[in-house]
Amino acid sequence: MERVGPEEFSRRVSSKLEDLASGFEVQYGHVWARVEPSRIVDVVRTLKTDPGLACTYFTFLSGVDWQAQGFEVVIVLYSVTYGNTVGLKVPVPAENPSMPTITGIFRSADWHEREASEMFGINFEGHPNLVKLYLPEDFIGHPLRKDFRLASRVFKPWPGAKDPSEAAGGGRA
Amino acid sequence: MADALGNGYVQLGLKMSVLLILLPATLVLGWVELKIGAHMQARLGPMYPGGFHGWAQTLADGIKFVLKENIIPRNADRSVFALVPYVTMLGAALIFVVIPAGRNLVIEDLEVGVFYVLAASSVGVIGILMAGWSSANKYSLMGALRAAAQLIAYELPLVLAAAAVAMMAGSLSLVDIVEAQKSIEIAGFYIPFLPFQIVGFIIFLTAATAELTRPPFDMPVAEAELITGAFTEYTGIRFAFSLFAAEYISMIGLAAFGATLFLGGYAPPHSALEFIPGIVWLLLKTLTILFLLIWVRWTYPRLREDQLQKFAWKFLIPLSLVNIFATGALKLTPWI
Amino acid sequence: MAVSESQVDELVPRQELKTLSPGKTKRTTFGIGLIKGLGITLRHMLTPAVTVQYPDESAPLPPRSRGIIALKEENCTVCMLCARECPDWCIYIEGHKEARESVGGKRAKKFNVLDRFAIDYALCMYCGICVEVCPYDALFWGQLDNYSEHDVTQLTHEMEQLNQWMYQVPPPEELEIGAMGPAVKPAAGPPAAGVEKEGA
Amino acid sequence: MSTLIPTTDRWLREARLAGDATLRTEEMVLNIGPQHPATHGVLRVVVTLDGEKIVEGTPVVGYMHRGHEKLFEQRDFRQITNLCSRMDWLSGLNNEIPASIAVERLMELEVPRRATYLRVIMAEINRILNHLMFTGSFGLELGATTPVMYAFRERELLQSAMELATGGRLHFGFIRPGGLKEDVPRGFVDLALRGIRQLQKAIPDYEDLLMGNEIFKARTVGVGVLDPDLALEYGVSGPILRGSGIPYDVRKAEPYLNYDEFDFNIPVGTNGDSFDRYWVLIQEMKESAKIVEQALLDLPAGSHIGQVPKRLTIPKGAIWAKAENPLGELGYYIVSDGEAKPYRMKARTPSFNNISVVPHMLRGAYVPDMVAILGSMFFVVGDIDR
Repeated sequence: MERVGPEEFSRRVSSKLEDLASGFEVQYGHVWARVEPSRIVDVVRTLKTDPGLACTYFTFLSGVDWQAQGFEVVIVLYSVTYGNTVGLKVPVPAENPSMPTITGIFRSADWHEREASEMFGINFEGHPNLVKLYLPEDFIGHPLRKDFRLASRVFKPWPGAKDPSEAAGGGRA
Repeated sequence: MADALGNGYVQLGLKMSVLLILLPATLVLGWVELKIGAHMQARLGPMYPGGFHGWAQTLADGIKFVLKENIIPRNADRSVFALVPYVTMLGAALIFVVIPAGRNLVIEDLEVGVFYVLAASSVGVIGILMAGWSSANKYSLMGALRAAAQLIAYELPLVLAAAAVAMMAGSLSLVDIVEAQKSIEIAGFYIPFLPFQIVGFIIFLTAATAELTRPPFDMPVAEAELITGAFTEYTGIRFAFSLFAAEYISMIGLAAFGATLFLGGYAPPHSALEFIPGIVWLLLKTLTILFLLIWVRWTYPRLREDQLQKFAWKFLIPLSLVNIFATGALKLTPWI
Repeated sequence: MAVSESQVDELVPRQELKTLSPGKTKRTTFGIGLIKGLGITLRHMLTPAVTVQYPDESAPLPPRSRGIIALKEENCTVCMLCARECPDWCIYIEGHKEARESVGGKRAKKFNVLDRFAIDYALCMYCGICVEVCPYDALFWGQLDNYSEHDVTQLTHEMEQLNQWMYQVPPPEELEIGAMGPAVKPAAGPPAAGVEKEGA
Repeated sequence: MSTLIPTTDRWLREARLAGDATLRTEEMVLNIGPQHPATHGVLRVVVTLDGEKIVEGTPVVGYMHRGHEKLFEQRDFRQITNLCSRMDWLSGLNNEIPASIAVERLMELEVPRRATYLRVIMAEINRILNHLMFTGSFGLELGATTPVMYAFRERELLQSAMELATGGRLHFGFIRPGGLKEDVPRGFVDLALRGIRQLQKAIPDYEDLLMGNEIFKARTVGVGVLDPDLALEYGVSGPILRGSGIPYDVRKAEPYLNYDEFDFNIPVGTNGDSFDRYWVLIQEMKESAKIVEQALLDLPAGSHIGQVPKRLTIPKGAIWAKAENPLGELGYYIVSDGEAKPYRMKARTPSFNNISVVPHMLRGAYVPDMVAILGSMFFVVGDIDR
């Protein structure tokens, strides 16, 4: 198998996923694409099974909280055969965030989806065991959401909040 | 000298003293093991307690164990749980009854001495089994079952290795066995059974290590798997007695037994060295075997229980049967 | 399941790839390994130990070792940079303003006087950012590896203690051959701590 | 109160009540961890046992979750490099590198050649330190207490070289976007070289003491076989993936720093058992030692940090940057909204994926095998939980 540069690989990905995904681009040597939640299972399956792509290596799945614009689930796969990375960005609505699970294709996504689910409150439809991974069962809230304030930064006043002049008695230097 | 030893009161005193030195001996052996292990690992081991190279380390440990709280788990079978240290200690200490430290320096020269030692040494395993069962702890239970399985697998090669020696000597009495080794004499040198029984000696060492549940056969107490197995729930002085004291006492006992069987026991290496008391020779030979046991412990990883069983049944027992056969052949050859 | 040597080259095409594989190491020759192992432990038993007897002697600490943060009170200008850059918010600074007497007809100047400088070592993660950012050489790493307190609250050390720790600060060390400092000194950026100390 | 194990009386009573005195067997659920010597750290494994055979084993994580990803969002990149090293505490420097690389790519910063060399040197020394730790602890888990002591002896010189340069022994905090915090002090090159030479002399001992040992082979060969396809599906990386026969190493596959300038091999196992993983670990130490040697002898003069603005504000955008951590592929997915602090920083840690495959390996193994498997999965709990 010949070695494949990211541009060439990007062309391959976009031709294979033409009607499933959009916004193909190459960033820092990695191929990125936007995928609608309803298409994600097909996209991931194509990426994994297509011999010309062979993204069999599951890197990670996580989320980004874009507040009012909803969430973005990021899935990164890697092709050991061609040495290329494919990243998928899946926009998920802010209200009742939900997308289908990809555990059917990558069993490894199990833990990643559980983590994303507890951290962002995203529901992965069809996940076999969507319980909390890290957090205690009775934990309330989704820590990685932007509206979840870091407690240690709330309860304690910032020691550096004072102006040097304030700290030195309020007058102007 | 021999007359004085024959005196009943002196005998009784000596017999008592054997038991009295056992506990201090475990402390010393514990310290020796710590030091040898440490030096094998490129470190120094205990250096502070007592001044000289931390000689009082095990004593300090003992005091610490005494001072610690004695906890019996709520779900434990209390009476069995509390009985364990006595059983393990008793089994270990009983071995010394028949180990001869001199021609007459033996608590009881039983006719079936070899037999007796093997029986007594397996009492300790019953203690482990009791501990594992009564603790109401899953780890302990697994440890106990492993110990039981191990006992069955290793008692046999141990018996067969000792049987070969008994065949050589033509007696089951340990004194007779030593005397038999003294009778093989070349230019004043007493030749022990070791050169004739080298295979038996290796089998004996392997089986004894397994019997003592020491590495590489320490699966019943494997701390990385079962967290000291049967003794997980034991604390304080019970822990010290049922694990450490019992282990070291039976270690000394089996090592002395091995020294008697294979290395000529109290017999000096040369007839010119008869003036040195037999107990010194016995001690030296015992220490040699103890060093081997310690050396192996600090070098090898641990086997798996099923591998050990396989090793015992498929390799060690056939080997010891072959050894017995070879010993029989040796006995029949005219030049011995 | 196993990957052959020829397949290996196909799998990672980006670069020339040389691989090793266990091969013969797995084969067992009964007994040899056991004896070799005994030999190694015996050899070590007969060679001297490599350990250091800690409470009596301790291994020397390198000059950069991060033991405690010492404060040179005279140099502090209450600029608050360290307190702001601290990721753990564990530096507490208080100060007030004083006016210097006018000397020789010059205008009287106001300057900051440090009242309190405390570091909560219970929170400190020993990252050294405060030492790194201090523009006036008021904070230093001192060498101390065994300080402790009986209570967490006592780990907040005040100015007096921090001042005292200045005696633990080692002299600055030379840099390795070939070191040339930062590429181009950023206009307003704090220089790296090592270079700074060397110049001091 | 229901008992964990019926005591003698209770069992007999129950058996009598049930009307038969025949013994019955049932599967036993055993909690291994969070405090257990084999899980070095606070990993918990719930296993269902049939005798000594594991029917089902599930790792339970989260006992050391410190919320790194949330903390990243509150810190600028100088502070983040110091936080990164706390994820996998055995390879602090390797954790800091991809974070800096990500920032350098986003800001288009140039890293001086000397800084790159020093990064490679220290990353590889850190890799050796990490591998030494695991070669030692693997022996410990199998009951051999000695290798770990030798490993620590070899660690000491390299560790003090790192301490000489960075002032820290575990948390180095030495990498800064654009280069290094400061240049290394005089004597670093000598000390590091001495450490490497000592290691190269000691490695045959490790090979003889454990790898050549028949008991060790009995315990590891064929135990915990990880199928390469399964490993890929689970995103397993590092020595574990290579032990399964897949030569995927970020240093070769997607060279960062200047790894493409050094001569080193990728050790690859053949059938993915515990022995292969351990073998890979030992070989990787040799290869890392080779890299460090080359880099030390070739260390160019120059600056330790490039032209970096005083306040790092990261341009808007997102980047995925990865590097070869000693335990596998470590990457950060950083989303920036143009501030000094990242908007979102996801840490993709190797141990997380590596441990998630463990249930497949535990099925059908014996309890002692579990120890061998967990020991050869080379994980740091802080790296799983973050």
